[in-house]
Amino acid sequence: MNRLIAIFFGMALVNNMVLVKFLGLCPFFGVSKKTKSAVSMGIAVTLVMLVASAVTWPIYYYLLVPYGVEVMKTVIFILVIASLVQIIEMAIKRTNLTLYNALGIYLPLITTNCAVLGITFINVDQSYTFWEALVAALGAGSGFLLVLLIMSGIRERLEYADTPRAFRGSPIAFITAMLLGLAFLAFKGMI
Amino acid sequence: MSSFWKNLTKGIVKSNPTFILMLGLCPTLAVSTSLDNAVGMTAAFVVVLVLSNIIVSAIRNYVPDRVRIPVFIVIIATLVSVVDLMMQGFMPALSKSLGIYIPLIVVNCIILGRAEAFARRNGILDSIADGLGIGIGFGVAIFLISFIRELLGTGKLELFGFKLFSIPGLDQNPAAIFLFPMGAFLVIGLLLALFRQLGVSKYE
Amino acid sequence: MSQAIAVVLLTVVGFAMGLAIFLANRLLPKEDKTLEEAARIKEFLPGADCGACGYPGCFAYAQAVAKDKQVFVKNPCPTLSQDKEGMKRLEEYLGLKAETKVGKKAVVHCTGRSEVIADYHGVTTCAAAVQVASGYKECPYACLGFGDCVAVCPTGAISIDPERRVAFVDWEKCIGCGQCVAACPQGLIELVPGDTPQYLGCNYQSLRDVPGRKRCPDGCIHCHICEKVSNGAVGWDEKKDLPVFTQTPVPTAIEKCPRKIIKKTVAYTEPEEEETAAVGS
Amino acid sequence: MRKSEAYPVLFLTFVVLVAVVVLTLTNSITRDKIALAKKQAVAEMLSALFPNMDSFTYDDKTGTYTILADKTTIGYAFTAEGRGYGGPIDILIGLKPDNKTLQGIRIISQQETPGLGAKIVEASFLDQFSGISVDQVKLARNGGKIDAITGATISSTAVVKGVRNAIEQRLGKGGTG
Repeated sequence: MNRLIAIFFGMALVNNMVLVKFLGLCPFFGVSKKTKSAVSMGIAVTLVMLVASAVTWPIYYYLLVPYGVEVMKTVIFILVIASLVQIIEMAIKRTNLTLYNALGIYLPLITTNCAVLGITFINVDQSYTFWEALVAALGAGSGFLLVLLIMSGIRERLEYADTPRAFRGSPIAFITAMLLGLAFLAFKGMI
Repeated sequence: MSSFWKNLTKGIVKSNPTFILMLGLCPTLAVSTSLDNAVGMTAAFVVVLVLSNIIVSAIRNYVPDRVRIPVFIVIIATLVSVVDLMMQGFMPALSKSLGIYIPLIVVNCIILGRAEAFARRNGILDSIADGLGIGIGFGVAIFLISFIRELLGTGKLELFGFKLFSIPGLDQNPAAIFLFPMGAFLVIGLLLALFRQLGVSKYE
Repeated sequence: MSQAIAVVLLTVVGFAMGLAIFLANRLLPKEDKTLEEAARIKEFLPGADCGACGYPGCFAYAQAVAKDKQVFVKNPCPTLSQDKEGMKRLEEYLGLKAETKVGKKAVVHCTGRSEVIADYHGVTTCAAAVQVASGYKECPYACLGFGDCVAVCPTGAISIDPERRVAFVDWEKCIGCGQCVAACPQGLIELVPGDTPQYLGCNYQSLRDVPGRKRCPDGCIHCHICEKVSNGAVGWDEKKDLPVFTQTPVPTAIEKCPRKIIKKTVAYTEPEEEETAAVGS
Repeated sequence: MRKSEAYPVLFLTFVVLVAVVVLTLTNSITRDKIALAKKQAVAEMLSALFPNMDSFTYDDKTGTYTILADKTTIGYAFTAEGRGYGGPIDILIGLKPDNKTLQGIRIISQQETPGLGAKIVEASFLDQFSGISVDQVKLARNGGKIDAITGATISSTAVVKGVRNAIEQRLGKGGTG
């Protein structure tokens, strides 16, 4: 049981997808302007990670490995993720259009979100069991959500700080991300 | 022909993928630690992006809107895997240096971004132009970032093995932070601010 | 041979994914038709998302109108009613006429001449400045002039008088959306009907300690003269201890006010003769 | 045909089919070429480790290369894996015939931070492993012969641990193999 907890916090904090492994940066910068869209993106990504891990794990161990076609890993995994994203995009579009407009281009881009594909690869590289893979996905997703929340909180305050004109908007966001990255280094030895 | 040229130049500065569109940051950060990496990544990236734009734009009228994302991304992933295998098989030397970048291309948001935003709405010729433009834009951006990061991070600059120049004091104990992705954030942030100051990109 | 089986199985996975999307499309609630209609209506709207119509943003208003056209008739978009021909185009599209309604206007209850007593260096927003001993001016109710209201005003109707550091509203541009009322941390801005002739240029609520005179040359001193002279046309807000003006112009009160703090609006019209006859002592 | 509900599903399946077929073809074309390339890479590394090697045999039961110089065995080699900072590190270990002293090691693949962890591929670090005995394969600070690369302790320890565990595991399995 504590191995699961170790994996969860390992993925959420120690090897945080965004600030340690530096994956999933496109939506991280794109959506973190407003906390509301940041939270919904975080939840959508966690959902996709969970379901993607649940689907890709069996495909890998019961289909790719027995037939020795691991080479197809990339194509098949990304197909699964893309289909999930397509379903979620339809669901969000039909239920909550304002949220759909808030996420904009970044919703389809979850498909190429390095973090989502990253977690499916990690599940396989670390040869996690099925439940470990799900916990890892949950950890990675909550880590992504946590960092997105922190970033959007900071960026909303930055609107009011009198940053020099050239730095307003994305430049100051990058520098904030650097500082966050340094802070997350502190988790290095935790697990 | 002029639209070809317009699309090409647009991608380099006006909608530069890394600095303006801010896409494809994951590989850019991971790879931009040396000039060789930058050149290698750009070469592999341009090939895949142009091919992807061609195929996507060729089948754009047949792709039903509901499954457009899975279809595009399967095409991109297959392209990348084919290029990777071909390279490992027929050009092992090149693959040894470029090897690790090719899988990174699959998760590069720019390619699907361009397929989604451009290729599925325009003709093949324009898509090629857009692919080349964005590819070169990406190359320029990643070369610039790698230049700064390698110079500060290791104190010396090398391109394909022969030394360009090195800063005497710095190459003994360089600022290693620049080799970490955090350094990349700093460099990109400062460059963005610099472009704003020089009027290249608009203020926010 | 095993390659062939792999190919077949992987294609089955592809098929399964396609099927999942197909089922999702079938099971999820159909894209409701009003959404397209709402999108079309939104094209006509100014898109300021100001909330003057009472809906959270233009798209929500468009959705409401798409569902029931009467919403547009009874509660036309105030911002759009400013631009006559834009309004006409929407009316033609919807095929019905909107009732004309007198829009609301914003007023700032402060002339800003309260003396500056501190040199404030901090986050340049009223919301932040007010937390530091309620502002850097002598009067705790004074306008701080950092423009929180200017920032939220969709039509740029509010501007700041630089040396007095106070906000004032241009009624031409004001659409009465009320965003500024919420934005002002001092609660100085109030929405009044478009035809209100006058308003009080001060929001100094008597603290029963130091009279308004010392805090600001324009400060109201709660002498009730405006109430007495206009025999009922001016009420009194006991809680705030300030006069409450109505639609009827009160020239005597304006002239009699010892602090000359009752300000006329652009909608002010001189009343007929007999009104001024009833002069109280 | 295009309007029917089923068209998207069939289209996606068709695309996946084409993708999978194309991939399988390229895979089969390049499979043996890649194997060949890998073999050459290993051969190069082995000859770097054992300069006077002229041939080697591979016994895949124990995963050991036996290095021969005109018929006499001049050493053994096998691969090991260390858990580095950026991910797994594949190491090629060369042992002298006595199975006690190391001929040397080479890094087959690694994803350590360039400029820091990646320095484990440099000769200055690798040569420390040549000619030392198995139990000396420890970091200098805990009594061994290997000084870690400054600023890359995680990568250095990963290599040392990887080498040590692999050798101990192999010796445990009745050494000569």
